[in-house]
Formats: sequence, structure tokens, C-alpha cells
Amino acid sequence: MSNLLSLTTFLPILGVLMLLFIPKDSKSVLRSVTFVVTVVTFIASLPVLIGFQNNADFQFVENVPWIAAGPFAMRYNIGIDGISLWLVILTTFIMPIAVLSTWTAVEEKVKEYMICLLLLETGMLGAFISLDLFLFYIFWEVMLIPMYFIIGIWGGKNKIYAAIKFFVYTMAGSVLMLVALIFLYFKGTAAGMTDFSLLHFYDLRLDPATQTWLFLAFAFSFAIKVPMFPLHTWLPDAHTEAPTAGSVILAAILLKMGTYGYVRFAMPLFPDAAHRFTPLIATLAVIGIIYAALVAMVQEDVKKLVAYSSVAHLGFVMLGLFAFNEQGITGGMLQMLNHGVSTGALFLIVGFIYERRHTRLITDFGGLSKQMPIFATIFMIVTLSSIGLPGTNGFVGEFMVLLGAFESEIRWYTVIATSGVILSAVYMLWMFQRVMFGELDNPKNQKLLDLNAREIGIMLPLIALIFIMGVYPNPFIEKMQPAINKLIAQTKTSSVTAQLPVDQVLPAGHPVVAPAPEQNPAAEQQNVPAEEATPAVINPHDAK
Amino acid sequence: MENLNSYLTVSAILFSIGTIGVLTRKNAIVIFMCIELMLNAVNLTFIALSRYLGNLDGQVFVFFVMTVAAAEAAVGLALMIAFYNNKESIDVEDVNMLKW
Amino acid sequence: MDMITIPAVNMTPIMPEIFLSVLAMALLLINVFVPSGQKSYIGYISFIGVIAAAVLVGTGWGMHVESFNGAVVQDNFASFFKMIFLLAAGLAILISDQYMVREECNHGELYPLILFTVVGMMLMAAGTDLMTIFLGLEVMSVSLYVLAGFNRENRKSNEAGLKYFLLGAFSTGFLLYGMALTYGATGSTRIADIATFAAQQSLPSSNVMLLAGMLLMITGFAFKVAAAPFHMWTPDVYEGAPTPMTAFMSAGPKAAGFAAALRILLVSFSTMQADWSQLFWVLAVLTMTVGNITALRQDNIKRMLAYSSIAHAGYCLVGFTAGNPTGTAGIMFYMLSYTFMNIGAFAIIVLVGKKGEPNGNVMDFAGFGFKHPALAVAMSIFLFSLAGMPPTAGFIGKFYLFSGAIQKGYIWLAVIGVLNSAASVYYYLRVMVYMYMKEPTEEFDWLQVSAPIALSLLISVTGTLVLGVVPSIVLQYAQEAIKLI
Amino acid sequence: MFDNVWLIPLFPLLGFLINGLLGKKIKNETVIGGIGAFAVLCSFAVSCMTILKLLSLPGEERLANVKVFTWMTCGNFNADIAFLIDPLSCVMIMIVTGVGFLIHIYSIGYMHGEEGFYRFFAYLNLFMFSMLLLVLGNNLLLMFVGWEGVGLCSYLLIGYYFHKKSAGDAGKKAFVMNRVGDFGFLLGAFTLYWFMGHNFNVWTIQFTELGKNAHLLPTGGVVTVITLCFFLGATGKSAQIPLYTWLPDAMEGPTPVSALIHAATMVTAGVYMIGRMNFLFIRSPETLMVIAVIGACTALFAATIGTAQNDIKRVLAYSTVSQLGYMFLAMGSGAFAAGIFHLMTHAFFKACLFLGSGAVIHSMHHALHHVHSHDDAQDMRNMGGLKSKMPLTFLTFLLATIAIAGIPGFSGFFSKDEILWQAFANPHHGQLNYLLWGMGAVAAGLTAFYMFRLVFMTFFGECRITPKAKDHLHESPMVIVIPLIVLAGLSVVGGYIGIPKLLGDLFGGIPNYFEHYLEPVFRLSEEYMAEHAAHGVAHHSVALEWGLMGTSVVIALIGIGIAFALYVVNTSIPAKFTATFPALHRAVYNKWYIDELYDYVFVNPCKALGRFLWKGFDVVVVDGVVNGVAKVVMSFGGIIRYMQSGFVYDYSWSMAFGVVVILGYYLFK
Repeated sequence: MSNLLSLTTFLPILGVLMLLFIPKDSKSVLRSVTFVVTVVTFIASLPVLIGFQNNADFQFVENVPWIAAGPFAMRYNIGIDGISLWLVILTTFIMPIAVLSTWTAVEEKVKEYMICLLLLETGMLGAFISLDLFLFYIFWEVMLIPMYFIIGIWGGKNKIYAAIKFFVYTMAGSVLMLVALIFLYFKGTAAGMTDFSLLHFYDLRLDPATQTWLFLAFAFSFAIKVPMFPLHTWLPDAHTEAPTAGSVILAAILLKMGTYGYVRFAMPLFPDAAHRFTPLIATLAVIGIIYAALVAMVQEDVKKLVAYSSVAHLGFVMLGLFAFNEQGITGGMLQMLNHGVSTGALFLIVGFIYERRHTRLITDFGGLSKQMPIFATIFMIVTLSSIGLPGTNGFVGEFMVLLGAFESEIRWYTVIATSGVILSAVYMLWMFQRVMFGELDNPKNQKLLDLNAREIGIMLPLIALIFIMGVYPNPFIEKMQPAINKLIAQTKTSSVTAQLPVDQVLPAGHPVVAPAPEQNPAAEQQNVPAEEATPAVINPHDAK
Repeated sequence: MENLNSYLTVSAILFSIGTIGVLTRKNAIVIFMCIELMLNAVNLTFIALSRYLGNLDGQVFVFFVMTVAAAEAAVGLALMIAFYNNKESIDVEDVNMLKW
Repeated sequence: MDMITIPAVNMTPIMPEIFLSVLAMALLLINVFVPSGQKSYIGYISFIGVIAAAVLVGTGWGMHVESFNGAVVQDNFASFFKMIFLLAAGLAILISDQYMVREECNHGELYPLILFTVVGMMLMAAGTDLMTIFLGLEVMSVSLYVLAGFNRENRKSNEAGLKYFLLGAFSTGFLLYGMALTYGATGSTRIADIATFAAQQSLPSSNVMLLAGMLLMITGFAFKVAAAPFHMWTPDVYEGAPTPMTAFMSAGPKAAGFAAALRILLVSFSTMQADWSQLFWVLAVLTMTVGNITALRQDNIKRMLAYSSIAHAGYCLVGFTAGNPTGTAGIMFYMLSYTFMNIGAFAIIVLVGKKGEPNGNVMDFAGFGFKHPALAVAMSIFLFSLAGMPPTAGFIGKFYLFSGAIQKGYIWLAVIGVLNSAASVYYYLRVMVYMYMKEPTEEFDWLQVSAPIALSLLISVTGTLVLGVVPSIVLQYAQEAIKLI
Repeated sequence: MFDNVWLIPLFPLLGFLINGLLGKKIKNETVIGGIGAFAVLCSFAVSCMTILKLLSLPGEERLANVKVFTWMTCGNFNADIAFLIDPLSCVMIMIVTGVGFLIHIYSIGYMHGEEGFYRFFAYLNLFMFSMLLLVLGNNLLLMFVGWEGVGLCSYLLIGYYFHKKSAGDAGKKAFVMNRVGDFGFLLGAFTLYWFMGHNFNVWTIQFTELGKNAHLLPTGGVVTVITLCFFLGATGKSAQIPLYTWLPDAMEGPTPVSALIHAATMVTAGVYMIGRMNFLFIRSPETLMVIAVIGACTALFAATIGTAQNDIKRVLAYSTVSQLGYMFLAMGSGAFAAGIFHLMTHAFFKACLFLGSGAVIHSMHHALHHVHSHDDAQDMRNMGGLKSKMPLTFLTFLLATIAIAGIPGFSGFFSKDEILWQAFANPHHGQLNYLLWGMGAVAAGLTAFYMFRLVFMTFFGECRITPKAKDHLHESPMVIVIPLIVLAGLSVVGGYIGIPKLLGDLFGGIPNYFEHYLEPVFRLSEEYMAEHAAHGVAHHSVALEWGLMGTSVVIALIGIGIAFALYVVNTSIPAKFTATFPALHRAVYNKWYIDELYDYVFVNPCKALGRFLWKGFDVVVVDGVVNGVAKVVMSFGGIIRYMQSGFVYDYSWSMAFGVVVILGYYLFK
């Protein structure tokens, strides 16, 4: 089937339409239908995985005209390569789990909740498969809406603050990306491009100054989503307030949008700038790793602790990506998947005990191991995966990241980042100890029930993945390898150019991309007041 | 025609007087009168220019302005009456239910 | 003495105007004989009239006919805007009935007045002579003064009408003075002639009279589109006017203001673009910022949308500043989108309000989302569109507006614009917060959806979404339309 | 040849899976214990076959890499699941599976009736699996898997009694301390991989490949950094200064765990790792010196603490730390074979000691439990006179104690003496050698002292247990005693495979079999050392060697004599001593306050910093900025809002103002 990707992406929308016709009081029907829809989506995505050829090309491509007006031509251009393949699979894989996870936790407004989940799935899948920058931006923004409602409606005490913070924070970043996107497009048209197709932009050689500005805009937007220190403060709030499924999806997939954005857009589109800002990004990543670990250590709320651990983990991802070598980027990609699985699982676990006790304060627990042995075992495995114990998935990713980063120019950052492995053990195990070990002295905890079949069923696939990816990661690596090699080539060729003196690269007086006469913005600007002129972006020579 | 400048100056002064009136007076009717003054200043400009340029466009324009001003006056006074009916005042100091 | 020969006048360009005027006058007459409980029929007839006018406008698409010695023209630009006006009027008529009945001021004159307003706006869009434009503007304004104060028994409505009238007339003074000076500088009121004159000047901006004339006219239009610092009337008038009229005013007249300003500035003063785009740059930033920032602190939802409407004018001014096909087509597209989404939002406000609208605050929407899910979803769509979230019309509109600016090199303007747009999200979200995330304080049991409003909502939602997903269907027309001027 | 070597770790893994997943359902202790022990027995059998096969080969062919599958490949990085068979790994698997099997047997008896019996055996098997991976892994990464795996099992088993807070704390401490070491290990591995690859285009992490290419490496410099990093890893795992504090706390775990993990096997992983990468360590004299000094210091320092502890297991724990110090001293002196030899003998006698102490505790516990006394079953002050109650335990314990004390003829003597001699005679550290030897000798004396103190306090003298409980003390069941006997036997005879050359010559040229056996592993290094010896190969007279040997024996005997004097003859002296030097005793008793120091220097600042970053930076600064921007914007909204006064004239002023400004700007600009 040639339109397999579209099918996968829009199946959830079909599900939404079905849900609309189900009365809102038949909750179990609503849940079942949603679950079935997500499972079907997952099944629909499997042929993509199986049919995926191990090469660097985009596959399952669909490319039809969509909007064409004025200077713009947007296309419905989708496809996947080794980088997005796993993220798509991760998304379809996590969704049924997310739906199951709030089977009993969400009792009110079930219909709306399920609709939000399905819309969210479409948004996320769409963002991963878009090969048209404009289309990507649309999905990127669309994702916010259902997530906003999920946090805001079904969230905890402080849900409104968290939801608005989440939305406005992200929005503030992405609007700047929009400006950069448009600017990039006009750069492209000046070089003879006719649409927003990402593949064309890969070939566009921008001058370093332009790259710098564009990269900053993209990077800022993605950094908020990742989130990178110091733009991370929306995350603990959003996670803490969101219902379990929301947290799971947020951690497992939504945060990946940021890192994916770097891999897919910021790095290959602006390789010179990416290299130039590597020290900055690496610094922030390392600070994020250490900082988040330290802060996580002293958290009183389990969920917040896990949220901060996310920041640390994604710091590793960023570090790996900006190593610009195979191990680093592969490690980063693996770590993205790992984080999806293990942090998703952690949030599920937090959800389980929250559902039972309606508290997440560490001090309210203690000694649960005795009462809930199965839970304890699962929790332990996931914890270990999160701290990157060998044999679990977390290790493979973390190791590759550190190895790759160590081989690259950011060696010294890596040394500091490596100490993160100590801290992660500290905060995770300390939390685990306080929750699970010790005397079972709180009478409320003495009546807790162990996990039921549904909950075990949710966790089993995740646990299985934790081990599979830890013991035999090669299938995952093999599929993404060609795409990553291509990415490295894309970032490298340009950096070679960048090493030449700028004057050599640029014929005197002309930007690399020679603008058509009527579109030379510098010429049109002569009468514009100084404060609105933006020569630094427009003309590299002014920037110097 | 050196006189044109005099006409234009006069009308500019009239226009300014009208403007200042609008800015400073508190009675809605007086304000409206000041606006009428502004419009008539413009009319004067039109006429002078029309004469100076030797085409009739300006004069035709003035007719329209006068008509419109009349229509505006009708509507405006009606609105003031409606307001007066409810508030028993047409002082603009009292027209401040809607604010902030 | 020669016989006065009446020159053969081609009436086709103003057929819709004539049709609507005649219809409006006829309805005024008929109104006298319609018993007070039956005034809705006048509304229905008006609505049909609006559709008929739309058909008339539509059949003229693609033609270019000048008439009245170059005072009026029928071109795609005018037709596009006329469609927006008719849409605004149609939607406003649909939502008026239920509101006016509820507020007990369902006077028959309402609908003819709306039609007259449309006629005025159409003349503004079609006028190629300052005189025609002035006349259209005044026809529109005078009718609007009445519409704003239409609820005679309501003090807020009175006040709105009075304020609008006083300030509107005041601004007319400036506009008119500008026209006079322009006339003086160029010797003509024809737009084409002014353009010819300005083109002949080596440095047109050194002609003080011409420059002053242009600037004064800009201030006049700035008032109409509610650009800061000429925006002060907007919140008060929007808050006080009957809600359907607020909806109408926020969409139609603003579009008309842009139509006239676009034609004058792009045609007559195209050689002075460097001057006026500089001014518009400042106006755009001021307008966006003032509108958004003030809207953040509003509790009254109508007033909030009034400030938001100021902000939206600011976004359009960004496209205006660019003054290139992308930006100006963006304005046209945006005004159309805005008509859908804003009137849609006001329709919901009409529905939620009780008599006299004592519950016009954002807080009064608490829990609305789950009491009336369909309406709330519609409201959310409108709000997201206003906030510029894809996949709605509002996003595409903003995209084109800002693209125009970026294409022209006004990067920082675009940046300020998008940041404003991000800030605006907050107050739109706030409504949704109350709708979905707060416990209901009311049962909303008084709420009834009449067929006309349902229709208007259907049109608005469809328009907002369709324009968001497949904007090409309209954008290509806007592109064609902008080519002509 | 060695195709079935993967079975060795597989059996315990299967045992772990069966017990871990089904143990709760099985319930029957015999079956669970049987599965656990049998799995290890199978491994032991395969290990025996492996070593026999290995021995059948000529010396230079005793090396095999057995690949199971490719684990991960990425660019020039490749890691296999593959095993390395050579004399070193074979001796390790023999120790691990052999001692491990005995301890499994022992545990069946010891853990009888515990709530999480299946859990215990599952963990033990998992530990065996990890430990075997560690010693068999043919590359750095697989070794690291085992390295972390044993750390995890250690954590799980220390925290076995998880309802006790102290147990949980101890487990966490062990894991975190180990992680500090792992940090070093990782960095070392990264640097080594990058350095070799970047400079010599040898992109590998496989030990044999690295060894083959080690000649490319310079001496010192980067290699020092690499080896110091690895050594940091070793200090964590093997409880050396500065990361030793977790090991005494680790005694919170059940006693078999202490015997297996915290005495015989896991804690020696650091020594093994240095042995495995000897080709690297010899290329950095600086690191060797650091290792030797740290080893000697740890040996002495831990021994001092051991003299003042009253908890029977803690004494043994400090003893372990101290003995590990000896091993590192050997490694640091370049005497790799001696270090590994001591590793082996230590495994025998220390396992025996721990298991013996376990038997005592077990018995004490039952007795105290019987009379509902809450006295501490591990406190030696509650013991005494157990000799008659538990004769077999006493006997085995005594033999092991003699072995550790270094009395000639017992295994500990041979290995320890070899280390002390090498510390004295090695060509690396020049004058420092005398100091190293001196510290080692003093530590040997202290060892003899505290070990016999332990024996005397526990088995001799008055029985100090609550009189009522006395009658309930009795010898342990056979399942516990048999492993003790086997281990005691090994403690006695285990040393004879590595008789020092001096003694061997005396008895008619008996060769040092052990050293000879390990020669293929260390030959290259020894040749290298001979060439590069920093201070030249000193030639010491045979008389000197005899003299030193005699001295250390005398020191040990003095230690025993003092212990006898203080704890058998005149038991009031220790109390007097304590009274005379209260500060000293307190310091020693409180382990020189090292834990407190670490809390003060690392733990508390970290927590404080975390708290500050959270409440101070995250909430105040970052969110402060974010919310501050929002607030500023909002308050602007408030201000602008009030400009909207509602008065028409204000509005017209605004308009007029606009007009004037616009006109003014353009007309007068």
C-alpha cells in the first residue's frame, strides 16, 4: 500500500469520528473503541516497520500538492527514514498503553478524553512523518491543543497553571521558528526552489550568518520542547499535573519532538551554525544533566522527580546528537527511544500508586515492596533501566552517547556528563528506597493491592522492550544507521565549506544565495528606519 | 494666486479651533458643533483649492460634505436624545459607563 | 444653449449597491406595516437579499469595468471585499434575530440599516475617487452609529452610539482634510490621477501638501480599522453595542477601511511606499502590542474581543507595512477568516448571554464546555483560530501576513508580530480554561439555539476550518484580486 | 574448542529466571534452593571441563575468544557478547563457581524459613551470572555489564531485608559508591578507546586486541590518566580508599551474601580487572605507585578500624577491606600473579570465616529468639565460650583464622608473604618500597591481632549470652557445616599450589605452579617491566628474604600474643585501655569518622545544592523570569487599560496626539 503512512496517521481521526457517535455515558465502550483504534493504528504501522528498507532514502513517500498561492507552495509530502521510523513506531506503540493506563483513573468526561488522546496521536505521527516544513509546523502546533486540554481538564490541583504554562512556553518558541521557517523559504525561492520540501532545503547552502540566526530560532523552539536547561521549567509542572496518560505521552513522545527537530531540521539545515553552537548546546546539555539530577534528588513528589529525570536524560540525548558522529547520534536516537520506554513506564508506575493512594509524596510511602511484590519488581526493573544499568535499554543509549561525545570535540563536557551516571543512581535509588523499602508503617499503605492483570499487561510490553533493546539493540541500530550516516554527511560537507574563510566562500558583495533583484531585501530596506532593519539576518557582510 | 495661502491658512486655523474645541469642550452638542466647524474649514479649503485649480471637483465634494454633515447631524442629535432620555445629561463627563 | 446631455452611465459596477439600497428602502417602507412581533421576517428577507447581492457580485468576478467617469470600478479587488462585507452582513443578520428578540428591541429598521452599511462599505471598496470613498465611508459610518446605539433602552448602547458618533465624526474631519490637501496638491480626486501626479514627482514626499494629505487620510483610515493610537473608541463601542452589531462592526467596517486604504495607498501613493510603510511599521507594532497587552487584563468577554480585534488590525497592518502581494493578499484573506471566526465567537456570546447580558464575563463561561459540548467546541475552534493555531484560517492568515513582512525584509516586525501572537494565546486560552477546566456555576438551561444562529455557526465553523486546511481555494482569488490594483 | 563456555553464565541465568519468575509459586525451599545450587554446580562442572581443556594445551595456546553474538555495532565501534578463556579467567571462574556453589549449599540451610527465600536464590544466581560475565567477558563493555550487574546484585542482596532502613541505606550506599567507581571505569574505557583509535587507528575494546596493540601506547601520560580512571573503578568495586566505606555497611545483607559477594568474589573484581589489563597498568609507573600506596594504606587503615569493632561481621568486613589492600599492593608492585594468588586464598579463608560467623550468628539468633531477647546476635560482647557449643564451626573458623593471620604452612602465609616480599623487592617504587613493606607488615600484625581477638571473644572464655538462651545454642545443621569444612580444608592446603620460590627450593625445587600457570597472561608485562624498571632490578640476598619472612611471621605471632593476653588472660585491659585513651578509641570505633566526613563533604552539600537549585534557581530565577515577564506584560496591560478612561475627550486627545506626532515627524524630519 502506498499510502500506508497516511493511513496510520489518520486512523486515529477516524476513531474520533467513531467516538462522536457513541453516547458519552457508555464509558467502557468509549474506552474499548479507543483502545481498539490505537491497537489497529499500531498494527497498521507494523507494515511500515517490516517493509522498511535499510537505506538512507525516505520511504513510503506521499507527495501531493496542497496549498499553492502567492509565493508559497506547500505540499502534502510525507515519508520516513531510519530516524523517524522508530519514533513513529514508538508513538503507535505507546498509545495503546497510554489508553489502557487511564482505564479507571479517568472516570469523568471519558469521551472528550479519548478524543483528545486520538487527536494527539495524529498530531504526533504527522509531525514525525512530515517532509514538508510547513506541514511539519502545522502538526507541531496541532499537538499542543489536545495536550493542553489533557493537562488542563484531567490534571491535578494546579492544572490550569501547568496547562497554560505548557502552551504559552511552547508557543513562544515555535512562533520564532515560524518566522525562521518563512525566512528560510524565501532564501530557498531566491535559490530557485518552489516549495517547502525539506529535501530541497537540505541542498541549500546558506551563508554562515544567516545560518546562525535561523539556527538560533529553530534551536530555541526545539530547546523548549526538549526541554533544555534553562527552558525546562514548564516540564515539571506539566508532568506533575497531567493525568498518567498525559505524562506518559508527554515524556515518551512529545519531548522527542524537540530532539527530533534538531536531528531532522536544525542540524542538517544549518550545519555550520550547528557546529558553531555545539559548545553552547553541549554546555546546556551538561548543565541540564547535572542540574536536573541534583534537583531531582531533593524532590518530594515522585512524579516531579521523574520529570526532572527526563530533563537529565534528554540532556544526554542532546549531548549525543551534537557529537556529530555515528556513535553519538545513534546513541542519541536510541536514548530517545529508551527514554520513551523507560520514563513512560516510570510515569505509568507513578500513576499506579497515585491511583491507589491519591498522593505522590515520597514521605507518604515506604515499605511498599512487602505489600506489592509484583509492583516492586517492575518498578525496580524500570528504575534500573532509567539509571542505565547494562542489560537494559538505558545503558546502550547512554553508553553510545557518551562514547560518541567523547570521541568528538566535546570531550570535556562528556567527562562531566559521565558523572551524571552517579547522580542518576543517587536520586532514583534513593527514591526507590524511600518508596519501596523500609517499614510498612503507614496504615493506608498496608491495604494496598498489588497490580491487577490490566496493569501488568500494560507494563509487560515495556519491560520486554527494556530488555530487548538492552540485550540486542542491533536491529534498532541497523535500521537507523544509513539515515544517520547521511545526516552526518550532510552536516559534514557544509562544515568543510565553513572552515574556509568567509570571503572565499562568498563572492565579494553577494550572499551565497544570490537573491533575485526584486527580492533583494537589502535594497528595499534603504528607507526603513534603522531599528527595523535586520541586516544581520539578511546580509552576511553587514553582520561582520 | 498669493491669496490661496490666506484661504488655506484661515481654514487651517478654523480647523484647529474646531479640533481644540472637540478636545476641550464637555457638552456633546458643543463638541459636535466644533466638528461641524472642522468640516466647514475643510469645505473652505476645498472651495479655495477648486477655485485655484480651476476645476469643479472640489466644489462638488463640498456639496457631498454638506449633505453628509447634515445626515450626521440628524443621526448624532438623535443619539444624543436617546442618551439624554436615559441619563438626563449630554455632558461627556457623564458618558463613561464604558471604560478600562 | 446646449441641451444638457446625460452621459451614458454603465450601472453594472454598482448593481449590487443599487439592489441593496432599493431593497433596504423597500424594507423600511414595509417595516411600517409589519406588526412588531413579526420583524424577523424582515431579517429573513434581508438575508436573502444579501445572498442575491452576493450572486450579483459573484457574476461580476473577473470583469474590469469602470464607470461614473472613473469614480467607481468593478474589479476583483472590489468584488473580493464585497464578498467579505456580504458575508459579515449575512452572518450578523443571522445572529441578530435571536438577540434582538431577547433584548426586546427587535425593530425592523435594523436590517435595512445593516444593508445600508453594506452599501457604504461596498462603495468604499469599489470607489476609485476620493469622493466616492468618502461617501461610502459616511454611508457606512452613519448607519453604524445608529446600529451601535440601536438598543435605545440600554444605556451602554446609547453611550456606545454617542461615543462612536463623536469620535467617528472627529476622525472624519481629519480624513476629509487629508482628502482636501491631496486634492489641492494633485488637482484631482481621482485615484488614478493622483497616482499619475505622484509618479511624475521626482521626490513626491517633498511635496508637503501631498504628504500631509496622505498622512491625514491614513489617520482617518487608522481610526476606522482601529489602529493605535486611534483605537480608543473600539473597546467602549464594542462593549456597549448590541452583540451582533459588535460582531458585524469588528469584521465588516474594518475590512472596508482596509479596502479603501489599500486602494488609495497602493495605487495613488505607491511611489511613496517608503514613507507610509515606515508609518505603518510603527502603527502595526503599537496596535498589536496595545491590543494584546490590554486584552490580557479584560474580564468582559466582549471587551476582550474588542481589544483582540485591535490586535488583529495590528496583524493586518503588518501585511500592510509589507505592501507586497503576499502581505496584501494576506490582509484580504485574513479579513475573510476574521469575519468567520470573530462573528462565530460573537454568536456564541449571543447564545450564552442572558437578557441585558449581565453575564458577559469570561468567568460566566465556567463549565460551559461540558454543558454544551458542540457549542464549546465551536467556540474553541474560533478562539484557536483567533490565536493563530493551525489548522485554522487564523493561522494561514497570519502566516501570509507575516510572510509578506519577511519577504520584504521586515524580520523584526514579523518577530514582534509572532511574539504578540504568542502572548495573545493567553487570553484566548483563558476563555477555554473557564469553559473546560472550571466547575460550572450555572446550568446554562436558558440557552437555546435558534435555527439562524445554528446556521451562522455552521457557516463560521466550516469557513474557519476549510480556510485553514485548504486555503488555496480563497487565497488564489485574493492573489488575483490584488494583482489588479 | 571452548564452544560450550557460554553455558557457564547461562546456567545461573536460567536459575535466576526460574526462581525469579516461578519461585513464588514453587514455595518449596528444597526445590528452590536445589535449582539455585544445581545451576551453579552445572557451571562449576563446565568450568572444570574448561580449565582441564585449557591445561591440556601448551602454554602459549591457552587463549581463546568465543563469540556468541554481536551485541551492538555502530560505525567503528563494535561490541560482541563474547567470552575470553585464558588462565586468568579460568582461575576466576573456578573460584567463583566453586566457592559460589558451596555458599549456595550453605544458604539453603542458613536462609531456611526466610520470607523471600526464592528471591534470595534468584538474586544469588543473578549475581553468579553477572560475576561470570565480568570475568569471562572478552571486552571492556561486557566486563562492564558484569561489573554493573554484580553491583546491582550486591545492592539487591544488601537490601534483602528491605524493611530495615539501615539495609536499604547500605544497599544504596554500595550502589552509589560503586557508581562513582563506574564513572571512572567508563571514562577510562572511553579514553582508551578514543586514544587507541584516534592515534593508532585501533578501534577496539577487546582485551586481546588491546593487549596486542599495547606496545603502541606511550609510557605514562595518557596511559596514566586511563589507568587511574580504571583504578578509580577498582577502588569502588573493591572497597579501597577512598571508596571503601560501603563494604562494612554492606554487612546488612544476609551472611552468605557477605561471604560470596563481599569477601570471595565481587570485591575482588577490581583486582581481576587490573590483572586483566596488566598490559596497560605496567605502562604507567605513576599509577602503579598510586595503586601500591593506596593498597598499603587501605590494608593498614582498615586493619586499625578492625581492632575496635564489636560486630563480628564488621570485623570481617574491615578485614576484607584490608586484605583487598594487600592484593592492590601486589598489583601495584607489578606482582600480578601474587595478587591473584592472594585473591584465591583469600576467597577460601574469608568465605570460610564469613560462613563460620554466619553459623555463629544463626545459632545466636535462634537462641536469642527463643527467649525473646532483643540482644544483638552479631555483637561479640554477647558471645564467648562457643567453642564447646559449636565445635565444628570453631575448628573450621580457627583454621581459617590461622590462614589469614599468616602462620606458616597455611594458605594465607604463602600468598601474603609473596606480596610483602614483592612489595619490598619490586623494581618500581625505589625507596618507597620499604615503607610499603612496613605498612604491610604492621597490617599483618594487626590482622593477626583482631582476628584472634575475634576468635577469643567468640569462642573462648565465659559465655556472655543471656543465661536462659545458653541452652538453645547448638551446632548448625550439616548443610551449613559441610561447606565450612570444605572451605577450611582449602584454606589450609590452597596455598601449596603457589609456594614461593624460596620455600620451594628448600623443599626440593617445588615450582610455583600458580605463577607458572598464569605466566601466559602476564609474561609480556613482566618482560616489559624488566626492560623498563624505573629503579633497576635490585638483587636481594636470599638471607634478606628469609629475614623478612621471619619478621612478618614474628609480627603475626606478636599480634596473636597480644590478642591472647588481652582477651583470654586478662580481659580487663581493653576496658582500661579504652578508658585511658577515650578519644583514640572513639575515633577508631567510629571508623575514624570517615562516613561523617563523606556526609559532610559530599552528601550534604549535594542535597543542599539540589535544594537550592530547585527552590532557588528553578523556582525563583527561571520561573521567576518566565512568570516575571508574564507579570510585567500583565501589569503593562493594567496600566494601558486605565488609559482607556471612558471619557470621550481623552480619546480625542489621543487621536489628536497621534495626528500631531505623525504630521510633526514627517513634516519636520
